[in-house]
Amino acid sequence: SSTTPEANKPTETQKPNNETKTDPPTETAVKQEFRFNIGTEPPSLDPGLAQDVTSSTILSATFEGLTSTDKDSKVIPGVAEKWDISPDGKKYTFTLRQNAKWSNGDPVTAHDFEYAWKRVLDPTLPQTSPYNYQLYYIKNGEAYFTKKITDPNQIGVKATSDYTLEVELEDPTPYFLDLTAFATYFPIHKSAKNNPAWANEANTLISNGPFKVSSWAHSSQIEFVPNEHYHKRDEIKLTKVTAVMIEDTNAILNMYETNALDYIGPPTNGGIPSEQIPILQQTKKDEIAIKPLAASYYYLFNNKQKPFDNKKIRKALALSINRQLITEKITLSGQKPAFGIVPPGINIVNDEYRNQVDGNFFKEDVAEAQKLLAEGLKESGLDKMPEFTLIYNTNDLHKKVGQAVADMWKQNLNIDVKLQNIEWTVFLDQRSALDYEVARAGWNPDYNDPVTFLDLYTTGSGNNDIGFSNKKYDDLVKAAKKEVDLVKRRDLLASAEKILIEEEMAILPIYYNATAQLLKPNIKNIYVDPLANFHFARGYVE
Amino acid sequence: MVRYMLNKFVFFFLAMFVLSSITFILMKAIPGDPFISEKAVPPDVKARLLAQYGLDKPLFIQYTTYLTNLLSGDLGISMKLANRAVVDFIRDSFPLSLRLGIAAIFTSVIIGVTLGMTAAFRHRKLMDSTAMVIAVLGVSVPSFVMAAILQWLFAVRIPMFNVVGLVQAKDYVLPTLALSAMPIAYIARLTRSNMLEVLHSDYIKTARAKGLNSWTIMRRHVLRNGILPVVTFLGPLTANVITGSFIIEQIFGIGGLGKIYVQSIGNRDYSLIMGITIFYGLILMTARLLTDIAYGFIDPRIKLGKRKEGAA
Amino acid sequence: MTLHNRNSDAAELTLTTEHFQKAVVDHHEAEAIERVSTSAWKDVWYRLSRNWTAMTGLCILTALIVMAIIGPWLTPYDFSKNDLMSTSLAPSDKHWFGTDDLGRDMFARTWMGARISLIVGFAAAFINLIIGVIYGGIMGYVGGRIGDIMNKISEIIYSIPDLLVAILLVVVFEPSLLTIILAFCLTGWINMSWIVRGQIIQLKNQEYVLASRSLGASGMRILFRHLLPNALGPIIVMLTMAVPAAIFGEAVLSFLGLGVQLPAASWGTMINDGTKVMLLYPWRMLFPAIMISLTMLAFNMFGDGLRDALDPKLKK
Amino acid sequence: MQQTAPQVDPLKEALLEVQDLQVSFKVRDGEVQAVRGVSFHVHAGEAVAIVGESGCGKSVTAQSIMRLLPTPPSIVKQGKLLFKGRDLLGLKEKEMQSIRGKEIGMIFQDPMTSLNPTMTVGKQISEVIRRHQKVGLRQAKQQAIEMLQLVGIPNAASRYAQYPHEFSGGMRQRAMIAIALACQPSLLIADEPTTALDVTIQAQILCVMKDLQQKFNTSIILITHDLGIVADLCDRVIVMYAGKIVETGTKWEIFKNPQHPYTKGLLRSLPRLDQAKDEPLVAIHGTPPDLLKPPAGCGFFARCEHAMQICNEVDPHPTVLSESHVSRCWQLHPLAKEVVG
Amino acid sequence: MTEISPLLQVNGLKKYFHVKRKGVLRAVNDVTFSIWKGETLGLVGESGCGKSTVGRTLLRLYEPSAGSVTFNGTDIYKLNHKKLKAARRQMQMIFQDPYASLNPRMTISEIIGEAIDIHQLASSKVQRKHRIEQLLDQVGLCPEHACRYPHEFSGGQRQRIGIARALAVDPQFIVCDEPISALDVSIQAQVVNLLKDLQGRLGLTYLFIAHDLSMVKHISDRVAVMYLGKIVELADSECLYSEPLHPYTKALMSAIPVPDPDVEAAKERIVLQGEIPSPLSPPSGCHFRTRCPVATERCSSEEPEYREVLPRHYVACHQV
Ligand SMILES: Nc1ncnc2c1ncn2[C@@H]1O[C@H](COP(=O)(O)OP(=O)(O)OP(=O)(O)O)[C@@H](O)[C@H]1O
Ligand SMILES: Nc1ncnc2c1ncn2[C@@H]1O[C@H](COP(=O)(O)OP(=O)(O)OP(=O)(O)O)[C@@H](O)[C@H]1O
Ligand SMILES: [Mg+2]
Ligand SMILES: [Mg+2]
Repeated sequence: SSTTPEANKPTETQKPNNETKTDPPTETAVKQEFRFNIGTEPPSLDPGLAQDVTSSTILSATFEGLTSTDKDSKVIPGVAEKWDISPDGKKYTFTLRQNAKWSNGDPVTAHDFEYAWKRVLDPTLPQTSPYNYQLYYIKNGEAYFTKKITDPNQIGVKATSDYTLEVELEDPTPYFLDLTAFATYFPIHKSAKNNPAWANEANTLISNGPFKVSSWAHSSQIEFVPNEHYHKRDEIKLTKVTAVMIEDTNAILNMYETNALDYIGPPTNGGIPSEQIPILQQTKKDEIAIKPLAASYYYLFNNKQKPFDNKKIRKALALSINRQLITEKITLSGQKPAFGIVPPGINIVNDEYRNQVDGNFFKEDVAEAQKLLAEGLKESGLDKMPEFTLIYNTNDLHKKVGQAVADMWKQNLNIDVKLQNIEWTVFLDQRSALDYEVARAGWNPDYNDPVTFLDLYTTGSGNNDIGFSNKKYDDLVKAAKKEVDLVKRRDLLASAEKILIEEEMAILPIYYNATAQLLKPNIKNIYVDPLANFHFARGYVE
Repeated sequence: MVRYMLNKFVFFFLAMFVLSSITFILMKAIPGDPFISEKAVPPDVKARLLAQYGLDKPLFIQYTTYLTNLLSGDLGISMKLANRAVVDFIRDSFPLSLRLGIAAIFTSVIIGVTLGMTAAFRHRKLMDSTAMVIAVLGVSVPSFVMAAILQWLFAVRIPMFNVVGLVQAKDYVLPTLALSAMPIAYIARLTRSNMLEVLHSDYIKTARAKGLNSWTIMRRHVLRNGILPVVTFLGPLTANVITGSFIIEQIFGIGGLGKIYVQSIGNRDYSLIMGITIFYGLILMTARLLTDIAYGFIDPRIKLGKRKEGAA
Repeated sequence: MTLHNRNSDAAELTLTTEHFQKAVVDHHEAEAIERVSTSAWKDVWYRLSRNWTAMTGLCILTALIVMAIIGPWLTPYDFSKNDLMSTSLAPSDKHWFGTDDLGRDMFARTWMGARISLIVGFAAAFINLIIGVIYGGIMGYVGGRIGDIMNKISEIIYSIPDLLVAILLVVVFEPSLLTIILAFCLTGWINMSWIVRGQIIQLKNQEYVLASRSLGASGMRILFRHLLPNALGPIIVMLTMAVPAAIFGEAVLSFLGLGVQLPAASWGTMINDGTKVMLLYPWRMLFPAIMISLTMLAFNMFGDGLRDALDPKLKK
Repeated sequence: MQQTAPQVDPLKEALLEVQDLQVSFKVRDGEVQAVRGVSFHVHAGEAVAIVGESGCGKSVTAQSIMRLLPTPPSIVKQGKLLFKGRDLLGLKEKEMQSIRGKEIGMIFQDPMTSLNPTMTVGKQISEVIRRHQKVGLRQAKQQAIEMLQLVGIPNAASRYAQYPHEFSGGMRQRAMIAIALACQPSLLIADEPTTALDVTIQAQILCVMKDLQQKFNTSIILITHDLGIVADLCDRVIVMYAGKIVETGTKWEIFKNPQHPYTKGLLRSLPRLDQAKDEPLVAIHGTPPDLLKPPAGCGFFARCEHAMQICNEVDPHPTVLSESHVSRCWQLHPLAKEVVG
Repeated sequence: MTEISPLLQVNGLKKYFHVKRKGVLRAVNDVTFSIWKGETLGLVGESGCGKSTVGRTLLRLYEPSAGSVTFNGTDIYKLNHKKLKAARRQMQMIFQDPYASLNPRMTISEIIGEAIDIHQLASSKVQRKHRIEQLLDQVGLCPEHACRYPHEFSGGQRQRIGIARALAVDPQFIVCDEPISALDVSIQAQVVNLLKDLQGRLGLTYLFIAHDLSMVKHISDRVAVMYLGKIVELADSECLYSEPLHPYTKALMSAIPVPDPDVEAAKERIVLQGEIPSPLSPPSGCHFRTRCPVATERCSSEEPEYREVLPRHYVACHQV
């Protein structure tokens, strides 16, 4: 890959003595360094191409969007100082701060945003972002990408001046400001135009966030140093951050034990083996923390396949498992039994959705389950529940939960269940092809709104892997998407969830996820937000 | 000689062609594609992605395109890890695996042959059993357990080494040991078995009649005559080890080729799978060719590349 | 003269002319010393049975097999029954080998695992033997162009990413013991075939091969009667080593979904699970690991003994 | 007959003295008693031939002197091997090593399998030179090439780098001889050294051995079937049969005045150049006894024309016929003569 | 001996070995001779002159570099697999090296039995066992030896096993590659008597390779003398021994050791001068000229023709 002259600039400016000079003298006593684990190589550090947790963790520290989020996933200003929203909720005008700079010193302008967004939507570029539908909220975004229109000027984003960006949306999207904090909406330096591989190596990667990548040993580790040109440089205390790529859980723990790591937790999932957690809670009281996540763990029924097309049978299966036991004895890291699909931590009308809408759509009851099963079987014309297979992707936790659930069904309903673990991609393929009976699933929200969950099972949704189709439900979700009134919108969504779970039991909720993390006690201000995003940019060592 | 080499070369070429064809078919036969993900991608985005890598074309076209690119030395770019060329992956990761692999080969040959020779030399004595038990213990614990134990013991309990990484010289110690456990057992046992065979040959008697001491006899006369199976075993072993072991690389956090290979398969990263497979095949076949050549050096009676004398 | 030094007992004998009468020598009688004519295989067994290490190995193996059959019935606990209230218990008089993460009895599970692991191990060894030895033997003996082609074919098969094959197998077949064994069939024999080939290449220039050929022996005969018996040492080594490779290989395959049906588990998968909590609940890894080590040790002791027994020069 | 009696001083200490050597092989069915009480001596500068039926224990005797028999299965049941006054059987392996190749050289019977197939012939020779003489690589090579020339291998310098399988049977045998002679040992045990050689080479080799004998006062134990060579080279002859010595004497005594029926049989079975074509050779009929169950009496009993009853029961006494000539046969017993007489 | 067409006709036989980095070794270089049925042809010559190679190439154990061998009217080198197997029953070889030619992992009964099995010469197990015992007896071994392994035998005993193996298939023609040199004289006599006896009874034909010239004379009808890959003289044995023509043959004859100390002490030998030339680079002209006591200019420039100088007496020498 060739290196453009200006791309070389950042490497020249990152002289180590530069950094020590800027360090506040009071903090020289401790090394302001932080090491954490990202598990695998980030698939892409090009914000337009990134779509996964690992990449976006790094991107959120190296780039900055129009907005940002805080500890509680609340929106705060980013490159945009302020913004105006039109009354119909369809037009946003962002005013950008003038001191935002790229890591090579160039100013960050509204044009960079316009360029970045249009680039993602450009169907003629050699690299297509798999996540570009995140920009379909923008007016004509989808139309342009699918070549229904060819004029890029018709896309609803325009830099009216260097520091003003006007955005028009297809629908009022109450969570649009959440989206602009998201990697796909990040700006891109114009030099990317000439070098499609600009984000592959440390020396060509130009970013505008608090940190910049100083070295990248592929598949081994990435190192970051503060971006000298960042507009809030004074808030950044760490002088060096290292992200290693270790997958083995034992090795990760060993590294933490030997002070080779300062933190274990998201973005790597399952960083701490669940069985270690109760022990660690005793031995490392000050370092371990359990964080609830706004994510759900549930089983899918193939709603099209007999006997799972019968809702009584589905309910019987849902009612006959003991979720308390699973979370307390198996998952062990603070998970909460789930009786709905939208997890706590998802906000609506300025508060958690789960605080406003009661999530107990059903109650565990073995006797009731047995009764329902008998009825359901009769309705389906069966005299006995046939043996079925529960599939899950290969993972210890899934395996354990699966075995526990299967055992509960066996005990409570006398149903024989075969368990089968499947390689991840094959699993996805089978699931989306509805080639299964019962399958494990989980959902991490894309943005902080119940719609990210409830939209899943609308008819025609790409993620509707259960063959569920309910007119009423579809209408409710659709209405909610268009609704400007936030309270009304909430009620619409609550009714939809009620149909999905209480009435139909289209899926089988098991628990709301949580995660355990270990953090060295002297490291502060490093946190995981409810959407499982990991923020370390403003951390410091005490 | 020229004809012989040419022959080998044509063969080699054909074999690589067959290998890449089979891998291609297999790869396409398994479910999934590089762009499948838990969060479904809208159909038109997916279509665009597929088109971008030519995956929307008929399989045959895809394959011929791949082959023509390959002939011009282009292994393509990764489909999952955006924009990075397959050769870059190999260039970045192979040196790590190679260095570790070479260390492991040396370790296993030295330890394995020593153990095997000791055992053969002290046949039916205590040393024999001891050496064999040591060798066998190496394989009766799976390498991931071995690696985990080594790591815990020598990096956590007794912090002599770093837990992960492959930066300093001493970082090689633990992964090398873990990686060598299996080959040591194989080599030790193959050595023992063949040494025993050779030890009872008449020419060993001659060597003893010369007044050579046992060690010299072992080294000069027994070893060379009995080493052939070990050399055979070393061929594929070298290829396996220098192209990286997924498990060891995973546990010791080494960004080697083995790790990337396994990941590429999980990701259905077609071009990366093909690229590494071809690279691996190349190394394997070279290693095997070298062992074949080594046969002739080790035992001058062996004639390769020539049809056998007489009719069967 | 030194020849005189030895006084034979005849010296004390009083000799008479009687002794010096001409003797009648019956030539036929003189040679009629009957000896049980043993076949080579009986001989091997005889030598094997004299080798205590081999016999110990055999005993351990038998014991393991017997336990695999009856072990699970020796405890009142069912190997598959969860008991979430007693997870990861240490070994005690109730649960001899402790319990696992779902509260299942490790003793019962270990012996259930033995069934799978031993079957897989034996099957792999068998496949190694049959395919590997025959293929390698032909490859080495025939040599020339055909040998080269066979060699390249094996190299190609060896280079095919087996992960892909395994994934394909899961898609095509139901996961079961048979599929695992099938997966081993595909590549398990190749190393063996190479070792055999190397040996045969070395041996086929021996003069006794020439001798046999001059008798008109067919290639197959020379291969099976002359060459392979002389290559037995490395064959046995590879055979015994194939066992652990298969037992651990099964664990990897079950990771891909090719493994046995849950809740059954093999030693490999049990170790796999146990390693993650190695320090917390060591027994969960320890017992299956000890079993594998025992199997290995037994196989190798037996293998070494067999190797020695098959080598007539090592006759004791 | 006594024209050139061997110049053996009976008072002089023998270079090698073998006393009552018994060697057995443990096999499944019992013990093969390959050597059953053999005693003889070799003086310095003397050439002693051992002849006898094949399988009678000649090679085993020779190899036990070098302590080269594998144990198990072989066991030296009894006996002493005094070499220069020291009992070889009592020596440590280390001490034995410095004797082998340097003090005692050995030529093995089989040339093909006795050479290491994977080492060049030259290397195998220079190896022994380097082991016992402090010389450099180049010098050792030079000496080895000289050795090869000495034993009559043409183009020695280029043959140096060839492997045994590229040599013909006879050339391998010569290479073996070169190895054994490389360090000019004081005792050379030659187990059928010229069997595979044509007469011209044979003559050359014998010349070499004679030279050596004279130059370095080397003693030779020559095991051979070729009585012609015995007649040419050796001073004394030991005749073995079924693990025992049946007759010993100077070559004149043995060739001109054999006393034991086996010795007689041997000499009779030789083809003569003047023999008529259709006249069959005179062979000794029958086979030697199985050494697993050696007979209590004379081993030759079953094949002897003059077998007597005692022969089957008691091992014959030695009969001293002259200072050097001893034979073990009951026929030589006074009583036997009486019966026949 | 009646003059019928020869059992074995060897024409221009050549066998070259390619030696690494050193070029071509002409082990057998254009050899022509024939053997009649019931005859014994002795083959003598310096060691390394290519006798064993001739024997092996005859039986197609080595593929020839050139030439043809006609056995019973069929060209051995043109036979296919099956026919070759049948031909091999007719032609056998006793190997020079008794150690290397016995499979160390087979018992004696297996080694000898193999020949019987290959050609299905025994109809039952008992018969097979019987036959093996008979063969062992023929060569002077005890039947009890049948279940032992080769390494448990002495050199001579092994040689006898090799002979028994060759005899097992009742061949018509046997290449005896120094079959008796490892045997003691009494067994030599036994074996030679046996070979002659078999010849008389079954009309066997031998190519008898040996160094022991007195034994060769005794057993052979005609004798060929080889030197450096070529036959230098071939004649009836009486004739050859009484008046050898080629200088090399003369030297050989004078070197025969006599088992009589008086004769040996008195004997005078023609000692050949000079080094034995290497078959890799044989001398020009007559190969023997470098050591020949009567060599002339002509010998170095011109290769002597192999011709019949006397009836049935062929020599390749300019001086004759
Ligand atoms: N390893 C062994 N196991 C059993 N018996 C053996 C072994 N080696 C030799 N023998 C037996 O010991 C006897 C003596 O053998 P030895 O080799 O000394 O004979 P030899 O006199 O050298 O005969 P030859 O002249 O044929 O070489 C033989 O009968 C042989 O069968
Ligand atoms: N496989 C081989 N490779 C190379 N050269 C060989 C090979 N076999 C034999 N030779 C060479 O061919 C020549 C003739 O060998 P051959 O064995 O026929 O001799 P020979 O007449 O039988 O001798 P001897 O009486 O010593 O057995 C020798 O110079 C030998 O070095
Ligand atoms: Mg001998
Ligand atoms: Mg020969």
